Amino acid sequence: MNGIVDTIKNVLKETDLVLGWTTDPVTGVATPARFHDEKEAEQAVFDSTCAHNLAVHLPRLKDSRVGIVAKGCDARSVIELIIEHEVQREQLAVIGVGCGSLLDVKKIWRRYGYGVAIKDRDDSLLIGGEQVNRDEFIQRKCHGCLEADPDIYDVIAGEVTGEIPTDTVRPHPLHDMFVSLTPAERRSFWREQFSRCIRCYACREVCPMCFCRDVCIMQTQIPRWAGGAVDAKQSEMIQLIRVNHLAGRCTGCGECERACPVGIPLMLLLDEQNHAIEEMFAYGAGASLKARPPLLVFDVNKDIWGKG
Amino acid sequence: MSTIPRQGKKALEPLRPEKATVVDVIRETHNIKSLRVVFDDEELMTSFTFQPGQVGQLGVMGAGESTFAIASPPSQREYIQFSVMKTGVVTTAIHELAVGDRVTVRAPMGNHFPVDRWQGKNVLVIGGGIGMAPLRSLFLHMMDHREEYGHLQLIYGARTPSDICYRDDCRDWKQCGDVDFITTIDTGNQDWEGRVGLVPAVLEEEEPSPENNIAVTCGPPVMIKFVLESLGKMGFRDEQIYTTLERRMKCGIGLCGRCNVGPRYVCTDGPVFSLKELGELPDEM
Amino acid sequence: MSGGDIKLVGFLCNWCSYAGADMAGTSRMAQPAEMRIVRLPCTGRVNPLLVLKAFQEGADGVLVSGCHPGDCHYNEGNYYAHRRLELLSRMMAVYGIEPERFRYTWISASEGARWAETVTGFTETIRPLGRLNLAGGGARDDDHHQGPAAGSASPAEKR
Amino acid sequence: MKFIASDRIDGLLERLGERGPVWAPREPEGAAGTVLFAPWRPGDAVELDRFTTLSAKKLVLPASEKLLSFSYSLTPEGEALDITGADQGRGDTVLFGARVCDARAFTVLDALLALPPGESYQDPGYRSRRRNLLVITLACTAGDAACFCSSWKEGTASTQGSDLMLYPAGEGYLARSVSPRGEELLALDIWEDSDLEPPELAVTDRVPFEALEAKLVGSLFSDLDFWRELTAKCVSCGYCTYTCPTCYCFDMYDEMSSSRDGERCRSWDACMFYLYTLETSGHNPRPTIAHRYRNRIGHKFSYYPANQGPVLCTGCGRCIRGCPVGLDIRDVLRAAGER
Repeated sequence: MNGIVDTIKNVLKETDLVLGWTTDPVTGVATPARFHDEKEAEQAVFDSTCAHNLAVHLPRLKDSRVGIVAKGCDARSVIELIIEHEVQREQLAVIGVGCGSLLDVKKIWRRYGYGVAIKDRDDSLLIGGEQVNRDEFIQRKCHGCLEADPDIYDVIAGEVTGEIPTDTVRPHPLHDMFVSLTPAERRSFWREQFSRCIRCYACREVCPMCFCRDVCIMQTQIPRWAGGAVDAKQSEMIQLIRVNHLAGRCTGCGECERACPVGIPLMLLLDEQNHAIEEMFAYGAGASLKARPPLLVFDVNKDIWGKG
Repeated sequence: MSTIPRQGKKALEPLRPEKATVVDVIRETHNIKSLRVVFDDEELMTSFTFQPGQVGQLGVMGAGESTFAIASPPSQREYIQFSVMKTGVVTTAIHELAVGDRVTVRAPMGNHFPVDRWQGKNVLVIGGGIGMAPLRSLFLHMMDHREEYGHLQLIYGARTPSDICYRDDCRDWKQCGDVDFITTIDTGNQDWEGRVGLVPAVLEEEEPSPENNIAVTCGPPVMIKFVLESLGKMGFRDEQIYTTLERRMKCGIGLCGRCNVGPRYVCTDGPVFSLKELGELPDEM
Repeated sequence: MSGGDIKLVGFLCNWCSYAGADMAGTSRMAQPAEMRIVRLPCTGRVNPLLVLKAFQEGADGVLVSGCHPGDCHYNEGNYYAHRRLELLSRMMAVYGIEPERFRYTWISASEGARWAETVTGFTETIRPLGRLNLAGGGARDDDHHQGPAAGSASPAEKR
Repeated sequence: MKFIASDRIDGLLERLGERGPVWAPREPEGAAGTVLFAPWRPGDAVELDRFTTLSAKKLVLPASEKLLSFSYSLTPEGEALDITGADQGRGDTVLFGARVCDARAFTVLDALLALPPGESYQDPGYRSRRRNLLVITLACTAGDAACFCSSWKEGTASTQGSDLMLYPAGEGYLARSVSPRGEELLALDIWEDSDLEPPELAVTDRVPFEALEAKLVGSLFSDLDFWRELTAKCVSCGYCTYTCPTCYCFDMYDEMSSSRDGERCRSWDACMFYLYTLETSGHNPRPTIAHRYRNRIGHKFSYYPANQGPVLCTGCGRCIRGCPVGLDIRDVLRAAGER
């Protein structure tokens, strides 16, 4: 994309490093990279395989002036991290990029094999030389994308699109099936899903809002919320911990589900919670720098849900 | 120095501990207790042998087990003593134990001080805080075989007088006249009769000769660091200096993976290393 | 208790509902015996995970009860709790727990009768739902408890 | 050679099922296309074309395992403690559709975990499961961009760790036994004779690592900046260790099932976690991701080969395929080689 290299070079004049992407020579898709000088910045790219939410690295870079390339969805995480005082606005240079829509590279790899040639040009997507229906391989979050262009930025690389790129919000692929289940069936559903969990914590580690990091209570001895076993029960506890701690924080970036090696539909849980929070508090995480997280405040007059 | 595998009928079930019973609990300081335990299996207790510096896994079923130096000397056949500082889940459970309570032990494990190679030499023992535990075993062992060693000197430091462990032993060592025993504390009070000052400073005041001497040190990392510096200044060579390493351990048999320093496992290749051996390992302390 | 009996957990604020429950007891009001009560300093202390952990460990229903809005001993604890508990109750069905199994109420120290009514009503709601048996089997003493290792085994490992 | 047509694989699996549980690569429902080794039952579809996300190591090293059970009781003499070891007796388990890298991983682990009794390292659980595991391996005629098993001399032609080899040919698979137990399997009446030629096997990426054993404890170890740079994008999850067929480290812990009874268990643990080496004092010898990744690579390519012989890696590429941040171990090995 035009401008990304030059923009990063410019931003590097005022920052210690810039978080962006470069192309992995083996697979031809984007991989996260850090640029410290102009020479490194030559390698920067932005394309439809730049799925990673780079905001996850910000809390570990508290002592640096950091430039970060952010899509609209990533910018929401940046905003939420600022609200949570995990990073200071002043230490950041946000390089906004207008995003068309992202490919679900993992889905492509799982179907066609790791490293298969992907050519994404305009409206045509070639996988291994074969023309496929691009719509089928777009990340779900890009359907009905909330912010094609970032809400928070210091500079813009390339052009912002100014429009939402694709049609309407699509529910999780398992959503329709899930909502048709009775509570007891849902219990079996989750038991089955969580039985695949290997407790690698990739869901947590790629989540920009899981900033407790090394001291997360999923693993601590004191307190000991989850037992040591790798089984459905403990994995359920782990996800209950995540979901509850992300209430009002989750921006719906979908990184947890993207990272999950065994394909557990984590966003089914988070989508529902985000939806409930929006309904109850008219709040969407990462929408505004001025917002207060809804579970850290209350409103005596409005908080009447009629129970009790 | 290679590890001495656990002997006996449980040798093929290395993660299965022996049952043991607490026979004595000694409150050493506000956060350190010594526990004396006896294997329930009498035959095992009779045949149990180890060398000073070896460790054992003392555990409370339900809380877990942790690695501790054996603080009693090999000549003590009545019980095995561990000294435990209260810091985490397991040590808290251990601190709650009373005489008659049931514990588990996997011992002995790891290597040991090469005491047979030290025969005829002077030995300088420098300990700090809970680091005295393996050194107590060593020192009592050398006292048991007093004629095999030359001059024995022990410098033992603690933060305050009330942080001194092994008071009975200290009194014995002071009175026996056969060894040079110095206690020192960081900050003294009116009743304190020993020295005042940090261990490395006291060591430098004493200025022991490196001639035919072996130095053994164990204690808090910062103390060890400066003691090693001081020993170096006084002319001790790396192969004359021994210390013991501490790492987080789980299995104690070189399998679970966490206690390695480069290719060496502290649980099986250690915990005792000469400074020369440490120098050959990658620096990951 | 027969095998089909249910277990309920109540997280009660020390300053109001706990005293209310106490009053119901000392006044010898009839109330069901399935509820185990955990006394907390305030409903603001009720981490939603406490509720979910209770369900995981074998509770079939959880009731949280605190001070009426405006009456919090710490002025605002129950307002924060209100938001969390309401969100939690909306999420119950997503976790696969019948929403009826979780309830939060406001009961003061003087409302012993109201407590008795509430706990009776709650118990009667849960009884027909029966045991919950959340993921992993909801360990209980009277279960054929699968230990942690057994629970972790995949079906073939168990065979 | 013996031959079996693709459409008779189900029949073969059924016959194998007579010996014990059969594990085969399958795509679970609702798992977003993940392929895993899972228990096979008649009627289940087997996925032999795509690689599995997770290795087959849980068949010899379960993700969690009971080691002991214990129970306290009160007796007239005081408190009594009962400890019972886990039952190590078990029958055969059949692993069907492993790849060469999966099968070879078992022999790599054997070098540490299946030493003969009397040696200092012992893992009875592993040994008994390993002894009872039948491995039927599918040779690869194609790798993907993550495979690098050709870094080892035999590459895709290795038969180490397998009992029976299957080679894609025609509309099915040629079979060759590589162990006495494999020979037993070939005696089943389900095979046909065939004069098809075995296929040409894949050649995958080659990564030189022989020189690393010394460097990783020497110059590279002290070069923490090197590790910082290479792991800058790592987020310290356990994906690579848990999908690795040769990572074996574990955690031990006690679980109480009542106030008096409980179990001592072990579960997989990962050296990439901060808590893995955190000491109670608060000291952590591997405090940053760079320290931990250095240990991971050091263990695989230096410490393990120095102590046990084989390199603790088989080039299966799993840690590369699904890494959430696209960290490629080959880049690290190559950079280390050039440093």
